[in-house]
Amino acid sequence: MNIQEQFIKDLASKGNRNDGRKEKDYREIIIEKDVIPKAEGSARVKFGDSEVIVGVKMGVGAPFGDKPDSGVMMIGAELSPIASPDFETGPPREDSIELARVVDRGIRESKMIDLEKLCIEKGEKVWMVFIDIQIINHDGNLIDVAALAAVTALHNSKMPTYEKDVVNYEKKTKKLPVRFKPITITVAKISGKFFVDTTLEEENAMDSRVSVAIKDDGNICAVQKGGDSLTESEIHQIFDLASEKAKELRKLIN
Amino acid sequence: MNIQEQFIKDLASKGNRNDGRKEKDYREIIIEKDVIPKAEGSARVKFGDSEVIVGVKMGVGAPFGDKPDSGVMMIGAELSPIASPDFETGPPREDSIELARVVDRGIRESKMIDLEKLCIEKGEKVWMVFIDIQIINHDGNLIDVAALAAVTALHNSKMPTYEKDVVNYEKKTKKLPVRFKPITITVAKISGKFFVDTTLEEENAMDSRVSVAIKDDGNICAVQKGGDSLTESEIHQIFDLASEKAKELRKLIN
Amino acid sequence: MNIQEQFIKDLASKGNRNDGRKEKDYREIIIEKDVIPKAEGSARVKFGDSEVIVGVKMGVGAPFGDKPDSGVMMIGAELSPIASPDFETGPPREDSIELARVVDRGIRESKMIDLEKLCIEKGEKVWMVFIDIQIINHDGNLIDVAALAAVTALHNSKMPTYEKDVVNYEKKTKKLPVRFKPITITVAKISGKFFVDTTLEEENAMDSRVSVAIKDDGNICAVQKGGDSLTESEIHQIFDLASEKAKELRKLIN
Amino acid sequence: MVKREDGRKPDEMRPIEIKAGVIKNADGSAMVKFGKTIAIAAVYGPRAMHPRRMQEPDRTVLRCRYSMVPFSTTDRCRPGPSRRSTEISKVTREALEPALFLDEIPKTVIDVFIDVIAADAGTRTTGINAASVALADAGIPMRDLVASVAAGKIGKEVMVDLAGKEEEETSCDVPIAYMPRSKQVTLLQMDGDIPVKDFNDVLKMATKSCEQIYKKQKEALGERWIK
Amino acid sequence: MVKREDGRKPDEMRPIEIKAGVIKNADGSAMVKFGKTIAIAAVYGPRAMHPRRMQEPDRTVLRCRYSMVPFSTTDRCRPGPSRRSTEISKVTREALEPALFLDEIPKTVIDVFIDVIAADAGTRTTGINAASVALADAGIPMRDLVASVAAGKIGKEVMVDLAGKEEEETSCDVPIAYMPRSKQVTLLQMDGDIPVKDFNDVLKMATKSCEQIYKKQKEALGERWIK
Amino acid sequence: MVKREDGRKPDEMRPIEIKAGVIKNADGSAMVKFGKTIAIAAVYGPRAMHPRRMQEPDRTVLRCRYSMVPFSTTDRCRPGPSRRSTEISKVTREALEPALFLDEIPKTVIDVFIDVIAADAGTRTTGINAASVALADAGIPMRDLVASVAAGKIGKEVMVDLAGKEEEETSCDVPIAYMPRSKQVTLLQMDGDIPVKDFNDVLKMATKSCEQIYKKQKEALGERWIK
Repeated sequence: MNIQEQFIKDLASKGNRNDGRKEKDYREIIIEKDVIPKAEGSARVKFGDSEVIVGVKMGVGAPFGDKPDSGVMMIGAELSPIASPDFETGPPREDSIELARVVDRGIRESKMIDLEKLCIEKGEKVWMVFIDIQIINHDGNLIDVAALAAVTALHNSKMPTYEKDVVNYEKKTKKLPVRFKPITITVAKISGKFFVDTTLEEENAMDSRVSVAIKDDGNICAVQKGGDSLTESEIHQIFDLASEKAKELRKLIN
Repeated sequence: MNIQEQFIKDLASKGNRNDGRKEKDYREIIIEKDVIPKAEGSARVKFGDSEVIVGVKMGVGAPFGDKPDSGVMMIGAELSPIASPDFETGPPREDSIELARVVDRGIRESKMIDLEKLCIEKGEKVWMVFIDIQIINHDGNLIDVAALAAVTALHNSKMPTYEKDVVNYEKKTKKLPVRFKPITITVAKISGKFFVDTTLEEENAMDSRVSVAIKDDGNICAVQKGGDSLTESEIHQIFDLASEKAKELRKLIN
Repeated sequence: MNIQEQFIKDLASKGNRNDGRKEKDYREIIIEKDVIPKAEGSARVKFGDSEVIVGVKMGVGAPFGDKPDSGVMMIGAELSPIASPDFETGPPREDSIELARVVDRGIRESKMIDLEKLCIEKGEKVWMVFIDIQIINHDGNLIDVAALAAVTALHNSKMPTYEKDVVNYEKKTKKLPVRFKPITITVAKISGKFFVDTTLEEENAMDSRVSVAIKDDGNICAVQKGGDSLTESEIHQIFDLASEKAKELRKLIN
Repeated sequence: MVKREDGRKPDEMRPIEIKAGVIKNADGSAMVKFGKTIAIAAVYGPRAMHPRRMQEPDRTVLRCRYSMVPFSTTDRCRPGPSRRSTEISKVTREALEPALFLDEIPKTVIDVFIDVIAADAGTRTTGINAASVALADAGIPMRDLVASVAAGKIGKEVMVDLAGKEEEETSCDVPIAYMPRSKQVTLLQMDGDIPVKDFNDVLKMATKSCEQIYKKQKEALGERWIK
Repeated sequence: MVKREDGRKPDEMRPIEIKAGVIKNADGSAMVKFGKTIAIAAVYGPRAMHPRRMQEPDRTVLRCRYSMVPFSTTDRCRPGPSRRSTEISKVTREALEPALFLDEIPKTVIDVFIDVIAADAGTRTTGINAASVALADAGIPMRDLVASVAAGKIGKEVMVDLAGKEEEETSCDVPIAYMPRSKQVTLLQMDGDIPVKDFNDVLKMATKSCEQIYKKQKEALGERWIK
Repeated sequence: MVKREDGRKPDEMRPIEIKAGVIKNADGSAMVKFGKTIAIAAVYGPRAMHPRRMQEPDRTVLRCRYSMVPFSTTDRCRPGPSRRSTEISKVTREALEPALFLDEIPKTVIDVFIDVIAADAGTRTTGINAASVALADAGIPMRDLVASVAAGKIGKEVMVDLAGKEEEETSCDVPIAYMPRSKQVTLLQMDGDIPVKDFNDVLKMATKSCEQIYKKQKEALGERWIK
């Protein structure tokens, strides 16, 4: 273990952090909407120096065989090499795949998008919703930043029209049918204490983390643990903290 | 050359083997059928410590342009990394491609599957038969083990039904239309002598090998040489030995 | 810089070349047509030791959405490992992609192929024209050699017939509808002087190069700079030289 | 108490079969069946890590590769890694790591390969059970065995080891892995829609079931040594 | 003088916005907007080159990777390199190299990553403008900044910085990159159909516009240092 | 004696053309035509093997890559390796290895690249003929040249060097490679359905034809040296 990790751990054991925050403090959160002209919806979200842009694109395609009257939602994430000195070009890595899949589950399981309303012709044609997560700068807590950006972008997406077998992207009249605002909160355990909104430095020193997606009604709709093991009682503590913070963050989406 | 190879070669020059077998002896052969619940047919075959599972899956697809009224058969082989310390993940390697293609030729050229009976709608829809070979443990003679497993699995495959453009995998009434039992026998040349059912150690010491697929009527339907060169007279000896052993192995299939 | 490069540069500064040619001299050019039996058109072109074979194949496919009544043209280039000791197998490299795209632009922008005549059924079926560039030996100036081979092959291509949803490659009655003879001339700058038809040795010593595709009417239809920077006045000199040489090379195509 | 599709009680797992030492070439191996789901795991190592740039100077690296064979599912699945299998490989590695002493032999690697040869729900948990036994079978020093199972809730009933159509009916699917001796949860995932307080019941039933699996894992290792 | 689609004069570029230092983790970075086209560039290096076989014994290697993000275009574009992006990465590298002193630190690499996050014509030139500012922001010694823009000709009028439907109407599209101090052209490409003499006018307007871009690049770097 | 589609006698091969030294950059090369089938082979090496982990400490490694160019066939074939080409590359390597002394220069590699530029049956055998001449042209020490051809049986007649529709009509297709001096078979494959005793006749005709090819190979090498 290097000196920096040890320093973070020592601070954490007393509930302190090297940037002066307390356990439950977030960094400054900045949310910008409609930042990408040609996307159906988009948002740029920053938590301190962590920055993510999410763009929503729509198209028309075939539904899945087992859901002939449902639109299709797909989420991808690219940890662009611009975001971090360690990233390299190549196929999406484990971490970006996990990030996309955790954000996907939070949105999918909460039934945020009303996919039934995206059916054009049963069994033949439905709207496809592509949600692409682009990491611009990586300074920790990427799952929460990406999830917040995705939910914000979806809430501000406008649907193109479909006329005579052609998608008209110039004419956007209706909003994308969305409901709910699932919020994903990742809680990290460092030296036996629990922290939200960890920086990259903190993540290098952390023992484990649990990401929890929480619906407007307080129900949880997705969970993903990473890192080392946890006791049941620790899991409960994490859920309580996540539930508390989700309420705060939900207010930021409009 | 290492000591172990030299030892195998010295034994071989007298027609002996390090596990006590004679040139024409097989290891213990174990054949289990219907080992995979969701496959249309399956078989697990062991020759000593070499173990292969073959699963047959069926689906509906388009026929090839030059055979509009014929079903389609495809064989794949994966030398899973579980099977051998040397295997690595990645695209299928030369050896597994050769294995799949040799097993494919033995089955295809013998016309074992009555592909004409697998046409659903001429030029539009036919049954696809996917035969996947999974190597579980590699201790030599994989081509023969895989070929025997594939032929056994096909002989025990049941066809799903096709109703209203949907494959019903729950309702399997008819058997897959198969005839013949092509048997593939690989004969290895070590120190000028010929051996069947070589172990991995023997294969590391062998000079060359010829795999011969033999039909029920004694005709040969596929041949593949590997390794070093052979004389015409050696090729004849190999064919004779393979023909003799094929008769024995064919009795094991039911 | 190695001795050989320095030698080429020293010669170049006086307008000389190590094979005795002057700045504007081409190596011996050899053009052979119809060298590939099963291609719709083909040409083998040599400039000295640089050798390229281009084959034209046709098929029937769907048009692009934005051009429903237009045939489709695709150009690929493979720097086969047979052509040069440095080439390795693998995905097409930067240089071969650039080569294919520069040749593509010269042909596409000149509107050499009358793509409107390649429509079979609007929005549904059009002829696809595949132009494959195979580098046989690499001794410099590959873009020009490939472009000349591609234009020659297209000028000598015969169309298969399309009857009852099947392409008949045996019956070729009409010529591929082509017009114009765009010529690509690459001019290299070495030690401040301009040279055409550089060898591989010269290319290792050159500062920069500009490839210019020139139509029959003298208009330019594609430009691609490579290597180091140039002044505007140098660009004009290059265009003048390219225009002059294009007239000469155009006479070689029939 | 409601009856389940296949007649099981809510807290009853499917018939379980565990066998250690099933692959001769491997340093350790195991086959685990949960009903119609079958996973085989093989362990190779610790051995020198290649390529060298992936070596860790002070510890052993654990690599996991979870894979479903083409004939394991009703609709044939294509061979090769998918986004799903990449994620499961990652969480499987994290489920096993807490049980191992990885700082013993620097610059080495332990490879864990899991092939799901038959799939009927619970493939990742079955794979973890197999991998855990395979690691022990390889003689790799372990703090504890890792047992794994999923639980959920259908209607008002918490149920363990969902199978068949239960996967579609459950309001949540919670796969966990658990080290019974230290009572540590090493895998925790969840899909669905459930109040926090119900989650606790689901988690409780899953950990309780892991204790039963744990016993069967130890029995299988015992049989292996007796042989 | 004709009016253009968006009311610009023929020699008028779209509104330009340049900001240096937008990515904290990078050694240098910049965001450049030309109307609705937005590119972000990040520079990492000089740093040791891996894999080692790609090292040059006597110089720094410049690597460029141009990429369009999936949501940048009207029709979503697939992530990953294409033939088009591979070619643009190459000409971008050649557009930047003349501005750098690459023989200073052997066996090292400078990586330039360009992400086009919104595309409305001129993505490669916007990317080069961003990369040039990012290199300066990284403190890498440069002979000059590289400015870049495309020009064309619609009807009889030469026009700079084509946007929207102008790209379809122009008889030629000539993207260039230019070092104003030494008056050197470092990128030169062209698609279309145009007499040689007209090409000269197009080139002239493009280089003149580059001089204006150059000023804005220097301003952006100035603002960065003041902060 | 029956007449064949193209008027040949059963034991008559198509017109054969062999030319050595066709690729200037290669250490050795050859072009071989059998009727309308054309293959070009180039040899590079022996040279140092990269990557190093593929080096053999006590011998030269022979690598072969067989490839069909896109325009060689009636239906354009996609560039890049296929399962078929991977298998043919392997058997081609095994067909050539017995002719070489590979234990002379450790840690090196000889690369043999074969491009089939026109295909009308017999592409693998034509490729082996070209590769064998190319290896000799490269001055690589050889025990013998390797000659290669396929034979089959149509109706009751054994026939050599099948072409055009004969490939569909034959009851078996037996490509072989042969070293005439030592009478060793180095390639042996077969597809079809044929009694063992007939196989012997097919093999016999193929080896006899290889002796004729062998003469033409030597002539081509002779012409090369005279030039």
